[in-house]
Amino acid sequence: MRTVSRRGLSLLVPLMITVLAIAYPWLVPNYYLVYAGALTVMYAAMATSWNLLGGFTGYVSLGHSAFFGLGAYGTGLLVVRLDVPWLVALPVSALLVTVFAVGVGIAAVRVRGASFVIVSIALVSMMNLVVQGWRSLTGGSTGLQVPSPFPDLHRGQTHLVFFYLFLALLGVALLAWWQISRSRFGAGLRAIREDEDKAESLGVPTGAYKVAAFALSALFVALAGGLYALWFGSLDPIFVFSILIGSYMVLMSLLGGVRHLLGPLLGALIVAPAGEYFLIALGETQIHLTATGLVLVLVVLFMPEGILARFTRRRAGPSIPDESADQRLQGVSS
Amino acid sequence: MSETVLSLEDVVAGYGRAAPVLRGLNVTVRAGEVVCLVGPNGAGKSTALKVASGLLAPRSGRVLLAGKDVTGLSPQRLLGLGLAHVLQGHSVFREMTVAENVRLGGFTVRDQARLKERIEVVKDLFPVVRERWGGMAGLLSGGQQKQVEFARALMLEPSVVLLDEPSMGLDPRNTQVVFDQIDLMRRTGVAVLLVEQNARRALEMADLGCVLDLGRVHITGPARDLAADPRLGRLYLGGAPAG
Amino acid sequence: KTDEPGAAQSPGQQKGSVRIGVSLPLTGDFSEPGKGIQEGYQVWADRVNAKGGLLGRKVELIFRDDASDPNRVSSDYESLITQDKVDLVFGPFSSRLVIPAAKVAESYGMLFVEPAGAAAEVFEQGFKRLFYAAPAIASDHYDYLADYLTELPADQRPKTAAYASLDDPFAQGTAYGLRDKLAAAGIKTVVDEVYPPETTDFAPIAAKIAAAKPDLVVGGTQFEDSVGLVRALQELKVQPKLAAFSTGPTLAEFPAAVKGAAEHVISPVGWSATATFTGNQELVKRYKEMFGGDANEDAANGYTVGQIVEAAVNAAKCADPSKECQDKLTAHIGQATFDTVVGPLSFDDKGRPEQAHMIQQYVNGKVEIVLPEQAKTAGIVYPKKPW
Amino acid sequence: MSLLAQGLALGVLTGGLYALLASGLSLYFGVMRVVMVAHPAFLFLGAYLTYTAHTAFGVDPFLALPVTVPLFFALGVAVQRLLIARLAPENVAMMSVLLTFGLALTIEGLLGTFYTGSYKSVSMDYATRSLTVAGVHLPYDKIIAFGVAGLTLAVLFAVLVRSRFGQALRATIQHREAARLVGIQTERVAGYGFGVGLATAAVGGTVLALITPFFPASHWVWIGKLMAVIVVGGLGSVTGAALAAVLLGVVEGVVLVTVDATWATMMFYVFLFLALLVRPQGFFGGRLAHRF
Amino acid sequence: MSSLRTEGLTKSFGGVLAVNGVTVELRDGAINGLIGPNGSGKTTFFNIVTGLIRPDSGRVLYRDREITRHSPHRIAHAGIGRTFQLCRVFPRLTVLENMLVAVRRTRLRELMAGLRDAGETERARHWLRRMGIEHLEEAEARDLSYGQQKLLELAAVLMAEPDLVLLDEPAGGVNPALIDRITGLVRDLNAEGRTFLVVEHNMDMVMGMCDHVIVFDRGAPIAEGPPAEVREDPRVLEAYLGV
Ligand SMILES: Nc1ncnc2c1ncn2[C@@H]1O[C@H](COP(=O)(O)OP(=O)(O)OP(=O)(O)O)[C@@H](O)[C@H]1O
Ligand SMILES: Nc1ncnc2c1ncn2[C@@H]1O[C@H](COP(=O)(O)OP(=O)(O)OP(=O)(O)O)[C@@H](O)[C@H]1O
Ligand SMILES: [Mg+2]
Ligand SMILES: [Mg+2]
Repeated sequence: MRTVSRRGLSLLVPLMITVLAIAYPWLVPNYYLVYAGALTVMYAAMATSWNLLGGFTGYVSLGHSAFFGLGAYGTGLLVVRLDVPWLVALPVSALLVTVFAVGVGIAAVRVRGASFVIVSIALVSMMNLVVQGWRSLTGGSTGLQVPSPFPDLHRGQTHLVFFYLFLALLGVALLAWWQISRSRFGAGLRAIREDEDKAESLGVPTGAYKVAAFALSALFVALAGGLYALWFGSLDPIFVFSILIGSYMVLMSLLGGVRHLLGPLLGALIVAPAGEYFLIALGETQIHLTATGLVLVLVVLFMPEGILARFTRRRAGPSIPDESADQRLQGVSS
Repeated sequence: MSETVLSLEDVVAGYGRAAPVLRGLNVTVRAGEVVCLVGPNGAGKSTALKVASGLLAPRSGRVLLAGKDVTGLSPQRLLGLGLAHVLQGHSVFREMTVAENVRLGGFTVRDQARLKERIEVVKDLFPVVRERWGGMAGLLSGGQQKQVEFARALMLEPSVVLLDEPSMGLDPRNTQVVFDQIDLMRRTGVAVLLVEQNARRALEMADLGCVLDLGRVHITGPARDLAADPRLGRLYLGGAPAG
Repeated sequence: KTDEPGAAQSPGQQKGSVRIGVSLPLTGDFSEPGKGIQEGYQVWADRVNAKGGLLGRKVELIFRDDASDPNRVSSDYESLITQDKVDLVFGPFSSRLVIPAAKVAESYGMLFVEPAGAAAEVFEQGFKRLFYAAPAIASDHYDYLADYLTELPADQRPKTAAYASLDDPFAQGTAYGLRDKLAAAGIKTVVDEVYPPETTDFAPIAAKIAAAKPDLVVGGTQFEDSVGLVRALQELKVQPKLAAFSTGPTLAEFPAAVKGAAEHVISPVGWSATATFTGNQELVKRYKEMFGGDANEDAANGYTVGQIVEAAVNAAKCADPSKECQDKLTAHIGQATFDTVVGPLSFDDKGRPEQAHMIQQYVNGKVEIVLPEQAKTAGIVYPKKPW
Repeated sequence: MSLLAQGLALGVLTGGLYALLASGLSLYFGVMRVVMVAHPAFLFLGAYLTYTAHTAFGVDPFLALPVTVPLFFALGVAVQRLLIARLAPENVAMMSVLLTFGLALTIEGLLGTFYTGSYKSVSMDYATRSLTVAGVHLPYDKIIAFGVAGLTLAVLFAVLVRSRFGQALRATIQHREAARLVGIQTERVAGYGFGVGLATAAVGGTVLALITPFFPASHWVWIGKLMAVIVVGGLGSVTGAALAAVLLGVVEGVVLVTVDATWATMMFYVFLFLALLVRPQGFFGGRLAHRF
Repeated sequence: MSSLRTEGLTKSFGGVLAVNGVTVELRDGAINGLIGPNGSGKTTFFNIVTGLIRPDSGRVLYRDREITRHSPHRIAHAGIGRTFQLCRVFPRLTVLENMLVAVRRTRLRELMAGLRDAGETERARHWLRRMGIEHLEEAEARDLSYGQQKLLELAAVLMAEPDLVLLDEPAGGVNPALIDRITGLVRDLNAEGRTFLVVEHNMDMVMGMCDHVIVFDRGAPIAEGPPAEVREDPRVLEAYLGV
């Protein structure tokens, strides 16, 4: 049955995924599905970006929606208040967020493990308060309305455009993850996940690495936020700075497998439609929250390494070189 | 010959789904006897002790304590039956004081007077326990922690003791204290199953030696004979005998 | 694409039932009012179907839960319009959700009558097909009270007022509408506090108000914070001559939650169970039959949406998603006046209703309409008794 | 001036409440390295049960405690034994966040289904009056909350530091194998530890029910605040958390009366980041605290 | 030029003076030994030199350049590598991945370049072969036995090509046969020009391997010299060897 070699398979699968992804909008019957696709790809891009931090360093941030929100508001404000063209506003805002993330990172990555999670939750709440409270700039709780960058396209076509924009972002994020995973930088980040002091003594500048990963991850999430602002058109602080958005990124990554390039993507492909399904099937009462909660519990309990870990090589366990040992003993037992 | 206190019979054990680490292990310890397990790193020595103390349930085979089948019983139960186990590496309760650590050694002892007595004994044996009595155990040096651990184990007066590399990280003086204690135990009729990498030293004082490799005991014999065997020396005990 | 604009949506497909798509916050922060509106829609549909339907077709409501999330609200309308191809849509709840929802409806050319987007900003987005089916937008809710207070004889007229408002476009809108009118009439603003939705402790805010000893206390509130504020004011022994809160006191749970302190508390209300406007008694009765309890304002607002769209459909003689039909419906609503359970309604060119809210007060433990003159069931009590 | 005094007094009382609400969190964390995001959800579960007891049987909220406290204790034991205990030890801290996040959603969904999304509240006559000392009003409900908090914390402290159980619990967390080898029944002890934490949620929930209306999603508001309290206090230190709670309560109260509510809430996070920059182990945390 | 020199290093923890005015100088190109009773400050000295702990006072100079209070990675970049008393590897990385973490000095471009292409893998395999654990390349480090982890730790440190290697109890818990191997390796590496500082309680190893031995007691050096001399020193005999 093994007609395709491992190497061939490892090239074929990404190729097929890419082709399928690009063709998707043309295969579905209506624009709603294009819209849903774009949303899913957006989540996939964010989860992959999250994984730049979480997957490598093991720092679980429940607060990445802070960068999503800042990217969105940054882009929106540049477009609305300063009339900056959207193509400029998007990267500028993302860069500003990255600079901000460096600052936050310097404080935040001083604490490890669970404290970091708490800090990340606090970050979202804080940003929500700032944006909501700074009414004169951001519009506060009224929200910010961002004009569409493509006023001439009808709604469906806008979805199409943003589907590809998000897809491109996803591609870049994946590429970044892949490149890092095979680099010295990536090796350092993984070492940080395992034992920070040890890594430091081996010459890994852990502080700088962590902040770099934090900022890079924030950069991509901010880009996603910026695109979201342009696409969606209305921003509301309590919704863009929501812990739920942040935890979706985590859930998707975990479900798919944080140690795998395509893990978060796979997670997003499952979670986004599943969330839709629960809402439609059980949406009449709040029981769908319970369903989501239970799924999360089950994933954590039974698939802590993610789905992909199930399909990839299982940990072999210590290998015992039998022959050499027998030889070794021969001289003794005689 | 005194009666058998602890024996492992055809024990097969391992971790998770991986291949078994112990593959048919047989070891017997008698009262008032020190049995020393030697073998390369990864041979399964610590695993054997874990099976004996109930930390790890064997996949097959039996563990007998004083003739009774205790396979699969919990460590608490075995402790009640007089079996104590000192783990390899560092197992102090890091964020508790030395005092709390030592007292916890007597967690199951209800007799407070007895406990007090033992505390004085271990304080005398290991001065650092007395000096750092109120200090956090996790802040001690490696060797000091090891001493606290040993002191903790001495709080009980068990009839069988499993010692996993008790001298690791100890300076010569403290190593001597540990070996003296083992000797004392033997003389009071305690059965000791000792794992040591300081093999020559251990074999010198042990009654019986077992060479464990790849999850099986390959050679059992009087400890002194094993120590003197040159082929064993090359394989397991290191080059030149201490001179 | 099947939903390409202008594709395959022939105006002639008048078969089967009239399918109306709605997304509502059935869970999450806004789930309580969301539920009320859903019930209002259901009562309306039930009544229409009992009478033989819209243009002879049965009405079928399709609900989606948006979990109080604007992202979802868009998804919902997107899918209702393009995938389910509903004939009409009704609006969701909350100003925060109305804008994103209206954007979707607008871009597909659907009429969008909504029961809950009262904040001024909703009407500043340039929506052409949006109408708010209630008597007045947020900043006009207190109009009658403002008139009453400013017309009081000089010696009775309050001198100072304290405002505390939740950071929310609707709640703030109501309080600030009153504030601006009273300030213009010379009533001094002594406290003007905005608190974020996270606020759980109202005692310090009450302490601030206590220190200013105002004649009026006005809360731009929803339920939780109205109760919190009333309790805190009570504990800190603040005794204003008049206390008004936006949404809280209109809910049935309010008197029990504040334990007797409800007496003489005032709030604006768009609907009254005792009013005799067109269909109102039928709504009250049918609601009781269907859901067992008493209808509330949210249900009435939902019902009102139904009434307006129903009238428009009957006038335009069509109920389908085609551009012609939706245009006709929109045009009709833009110029007509509708008899509804909240009274006659008409709209300006931005979709704003042009009437006013009534003012209710707890008098002897009962909710009474005290303003305006023509609708009142009891006289306004001013100054209020201490709590 | 009197306004400031009022703010200060209210801050102290509220701080006491925060201390009670955060104590459970601190316990799970300090002794078990579990970040219990679902703690606030359990608080409101407690509040709802109090509400049921009050409306169905007309009992004083505090009289429900003899039922809810043991119930929550049992629930805690179950959660630990059935869920937390199954997590791989090397990443308990992180996986527990997600696990308990799922629990929080589950609880919220169930509350919404059984109690609907509408606001509930428990009001007692004594909860609307206040004691006036030198022109400063001290609301009775807050005084009661403060008292209950103090009492609960004292009991908790005694249990953890003085009792045999407390010792066993800490030993279990620090080295499970070694704890088993000194004769501690580690599974049972860890379960009881969690139970105690959750029992504080029953008490906290009752107090919360008394002073604020609630609905199923109310717990979200509390997560950030309570987490900030335990970080500032030094993760895992129950005493630290109590001190930090009072500190933050006072800061909040004073900022509220002098500036505004947004800034007051913001102070929690400002202090959190300050704590990180100045003392990552928290203002009151032990020397080893930063190691987790 | 001296390799490593310290001047008046002092560090106290609370009331405990762990390192007390240590002024020592290592022999460049030699195998230096550091011995002393448990708790005499050896590990703390290591921690200060490698930047994990900041001294209260005193200076650390490496090749006559001050490195006091430099961050650990800078010190690693300067060419000082170390192992830990309780062996530390990255448990869930494979053996090969463990090897690729260590870095000496890097430019941004090298940071992002693919590791497997850069000949790094070959270098890693080379070191693993020298340690005799090349067959474990794909295993996760946590599955290795203690001794194998010790070898891996040493190999990983050597990947950064340090000029000065600090070993904290390399023989602790290691099978005697393996100790011989480690001793041989250290000698070979030393012959290639690396300087060593070895903390060890195994006197056979220290005396057999070291060119120069420093003895600590209570945080300060009490004797120094060739092994033969040191072991006869009465102060050493009293403080350490316990005879
Ligand atoms: N918790 C564990 N999970 C998985 N594998 C393990 C575990 N503990 C030990 N092993 C494996 O079991 C084998 C035997 O380990 P064990 O600790 O019994 O060896 P040992 O003889 O005590 O060695 P050492 O002298 O190095 O302590 C080793 O290959 C080790 O990798
Ligand atoms: N972080 C700390 N806090 C408090 N005391 C400490 C700390 N680290 C070390 N000490 C103390 O400093 C002294 C020196 O410890 P160190 O670990 O350097 O000893 P060592 O020579 O390595 O001993 P060993 O041979 O046992 O490993 C000991 O008394 C120890 O308890
Ligand atoms: Mg072992
Ligand atoms: Mg040491």
